[in-house]
Amino acid sequence: MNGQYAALIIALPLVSAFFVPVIKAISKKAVMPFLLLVTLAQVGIAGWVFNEVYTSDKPIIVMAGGWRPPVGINLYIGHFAALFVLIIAVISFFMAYFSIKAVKVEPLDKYAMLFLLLMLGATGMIATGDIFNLFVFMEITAITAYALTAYNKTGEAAEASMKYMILGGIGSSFFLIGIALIYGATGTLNMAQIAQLAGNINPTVAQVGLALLIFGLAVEAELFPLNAWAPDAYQAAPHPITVMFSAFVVKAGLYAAARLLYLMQAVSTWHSVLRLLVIMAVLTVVVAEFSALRQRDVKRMIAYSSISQVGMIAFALALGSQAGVDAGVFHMVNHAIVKALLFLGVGYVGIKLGGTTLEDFEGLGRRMPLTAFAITVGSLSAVGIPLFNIFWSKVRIMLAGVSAGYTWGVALILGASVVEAVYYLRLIHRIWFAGGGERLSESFALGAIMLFLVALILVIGFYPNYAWSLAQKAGADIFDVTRYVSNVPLMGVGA
Amino acid sequence: MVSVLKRSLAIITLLIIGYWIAQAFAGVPFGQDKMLVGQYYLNNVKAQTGAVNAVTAVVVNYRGFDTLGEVTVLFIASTGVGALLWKRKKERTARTEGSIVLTTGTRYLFPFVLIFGAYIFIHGHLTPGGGFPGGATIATGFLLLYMAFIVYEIPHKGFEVAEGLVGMGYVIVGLIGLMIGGYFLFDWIWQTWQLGTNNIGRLLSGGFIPVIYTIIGLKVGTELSGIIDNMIKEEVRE
Amino acid sequence: MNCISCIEYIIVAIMIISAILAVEWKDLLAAAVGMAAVSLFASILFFMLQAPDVAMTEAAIGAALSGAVFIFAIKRTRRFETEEEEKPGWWMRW
Amino acid sequence: MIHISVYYFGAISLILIGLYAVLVKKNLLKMLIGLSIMETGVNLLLISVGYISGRSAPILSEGVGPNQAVDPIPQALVLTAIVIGVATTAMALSVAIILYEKYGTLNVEEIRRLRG
Repeated sequence: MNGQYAALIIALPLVSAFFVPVIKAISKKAVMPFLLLVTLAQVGIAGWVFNEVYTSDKPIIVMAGGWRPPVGINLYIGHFAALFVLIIAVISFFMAYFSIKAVKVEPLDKYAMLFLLLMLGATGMIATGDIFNLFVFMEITAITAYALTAYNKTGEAAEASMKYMILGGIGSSFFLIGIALIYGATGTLNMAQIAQLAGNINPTVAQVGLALLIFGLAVEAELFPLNAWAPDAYQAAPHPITVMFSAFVVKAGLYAAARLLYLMQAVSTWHSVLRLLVIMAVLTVVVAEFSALRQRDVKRMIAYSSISQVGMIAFALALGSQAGVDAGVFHMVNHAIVKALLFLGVGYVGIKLGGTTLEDFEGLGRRMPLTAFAITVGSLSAVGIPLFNIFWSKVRIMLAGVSAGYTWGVALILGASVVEAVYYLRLIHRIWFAGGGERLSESFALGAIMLFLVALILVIGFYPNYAWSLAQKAGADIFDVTRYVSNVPLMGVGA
Repeated sequence: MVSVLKRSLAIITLLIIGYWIAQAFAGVPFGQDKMLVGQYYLNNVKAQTGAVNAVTAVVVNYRGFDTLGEVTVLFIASTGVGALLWKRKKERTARTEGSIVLTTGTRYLFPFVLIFGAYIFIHGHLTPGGGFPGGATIATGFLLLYMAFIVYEIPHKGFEVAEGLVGMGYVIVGLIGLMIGGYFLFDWIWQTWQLGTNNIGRLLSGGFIPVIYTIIGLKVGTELSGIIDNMIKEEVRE
Repeated sequence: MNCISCIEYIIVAIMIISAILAVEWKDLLAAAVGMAAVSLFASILFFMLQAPDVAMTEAAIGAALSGAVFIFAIKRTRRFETEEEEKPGWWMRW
Repeated sequence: MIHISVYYFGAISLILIGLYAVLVKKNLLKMLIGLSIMETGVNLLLISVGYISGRSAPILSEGVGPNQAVDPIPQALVLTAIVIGVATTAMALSVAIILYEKYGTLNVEEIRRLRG
């Protein structure tokens, strides 16, 4: 099959989302099974794209409208994008199933549309090769996220969504100002051509433009001054949506920030932006870990933990070295698996027991042993115990941080990790050694999904080499800008 | 007192941000030719897309992918507003009918507003305008109906299905391009079939631009009307 | 200074003034109208910057429709702003 | 001091005024009006970046050659940005309506207090 058919990763969710009103007009019950079917098809397409990219070892360039970049918009599905499109599709498939169990609030047809479009937005953000197209996909992701955050229509959900919107509105305005600056200085919007021309830009313009772009993306990427929405939104959103936020929406923002950062490598004021990002990332980790310690609600606690891990990824990506980027990508993959497992388990407990406060988790080991086991494995992994997957990526981030000369940042992050261990162990203690209760029945399919994720954690924990080699390829895809530029068939307008 | 202090603090912060942005924009001189890709568009727009209006050609053809995303954003907004303001039973609560001028005017103007909107989006490749203002004009027509008559409601079911079908139409036009020309959103009408090549500057030219703009116009019109409908109706307790 | 640039300066000034008024007026309905006025003046500026497409879109969508949506929202909530002395920046706090 | 064109000045002022409303005001609708003004400012900024003095609109009918038109790209971008802006505004307003239905106020401090 022709590589251009990779455009289906965008076209399929879109056409299916537009098809949902028609399905609803025929039969309302068919909407959720349809959602499951579409996400399954998306897994198939994403698997094909992944296979294609990793066997041929060449990125797929989708040229929309048949125009060669920079005249048209292109999608760049390199090693990173292929890997993450697959992760997005698989997690969406699981969550589509979980949604059938978890989401009871009407109107379900609109939920299904928004679900598909959230998946589409994150996929597009990761795949696109054009800076304004990135903005459009960012807005798609953001607006679906606003709507889904408020979907439960409680007061908390509406407030969280409003917070998110105001921060997101400021962020997107800043992002557009950044685009105006970069476009004014280079005359193009194609990322590869911007990378080519980056050396000639007036350094002040480039610095301010890049800083504004990063600030705009920091809302999606949950970096410190702009992430006040995240804990509220994670707590108030429907459970499957929380998983999606943590597993890939934030990753899409991080990836976009890292991509733009490394594209502008040739700019002379580049290192100052890098340092700014490192400071933001370290602050994110420290503030989030200490806030997590105070929480009585487990979903919110894990939300803070997720934010701190995201800060760690941002730290790794902002180090400016190959090792850092590789480690960051590896951590992204591990974090997606672990947080998907944790939020899935916690969400399932929330549905079964009607709440997610710390008290609800007492005696979970007797009441829902399978879920309790899954949460325990996820927690141990999140803390960074050896022989679980996050251990390997955390170690690599620390090593990369030290070798890049940010020892103070590494020290602070290590200190914050101790705090993380405290509250996760408190949770595990509550689950297994306090309280008790009747045994409840657990869903077989959800149990299977959880066991699958647990198996992934353990496999990567015991044999990290294969996953690490994937992450290295994906990291090189972000870091090696010369290869990125040479892979995009620029038609030489003006340059 | 404290509030004055805080306000001045905020204003000072903002002025610093403003200065920071302004000194960057001093490096992007106003009114100078900075075009790179833009010049390519201007040089080739007529031959490659058949449109006279370069902005339309960029929006629909060269950067059609963005526009697909933009249509999606509007679709999300209409879906989201529908999801958030969803109530088991909703009704209009307006109590006063519009004045005689408004009702009579609306009755006679409404068809012309629709025709004008359609004119704007069909001629998008020739004159300023296009699908978005055209669709907004159509929505304004429905807004007039809502304001003039207390009982008026748009046909929801029909509008929802139409929204979905029209959006699918856009993606399907793109997928036909993928099948005929090998690229998603390829302009198969102009580049493969070469319809209207000797017609540049008249209505029947511009490849798939009029088709797409009709789709966009209908979609924007139905979606904005749907948003207005959702905003205007309130819950009725039984 | 020729007359065209006089007009530019005047319109920019009026636009900024209406923006300040839109932000400062306590009556939200008036503020929404002020916002629509900002959009209208911006659309005149777009026209002067040789962007008729954008001017049309801004006038139809930015001024008319978003103004209308604001007015509906005000109708469903409340019209006047209540001001009290508190810390600003609610959306920044954790 | 730096010298910038009056259009840049107007646009940056709009952005700052909007940001001021978001930072300082406590009424949700006021904050959203601020965001909306900010978006208008950004759009004006983008269009000003694409303007070239002495050239006409990029509609290449009689009398306008490829070298006599302004840059079409920023105009296309702003067209997109305006629509995205109104979509965000509509979403935000419907969330504000829900908040008002739940708490009976639009003041964010009161909402925070009522939530506890």
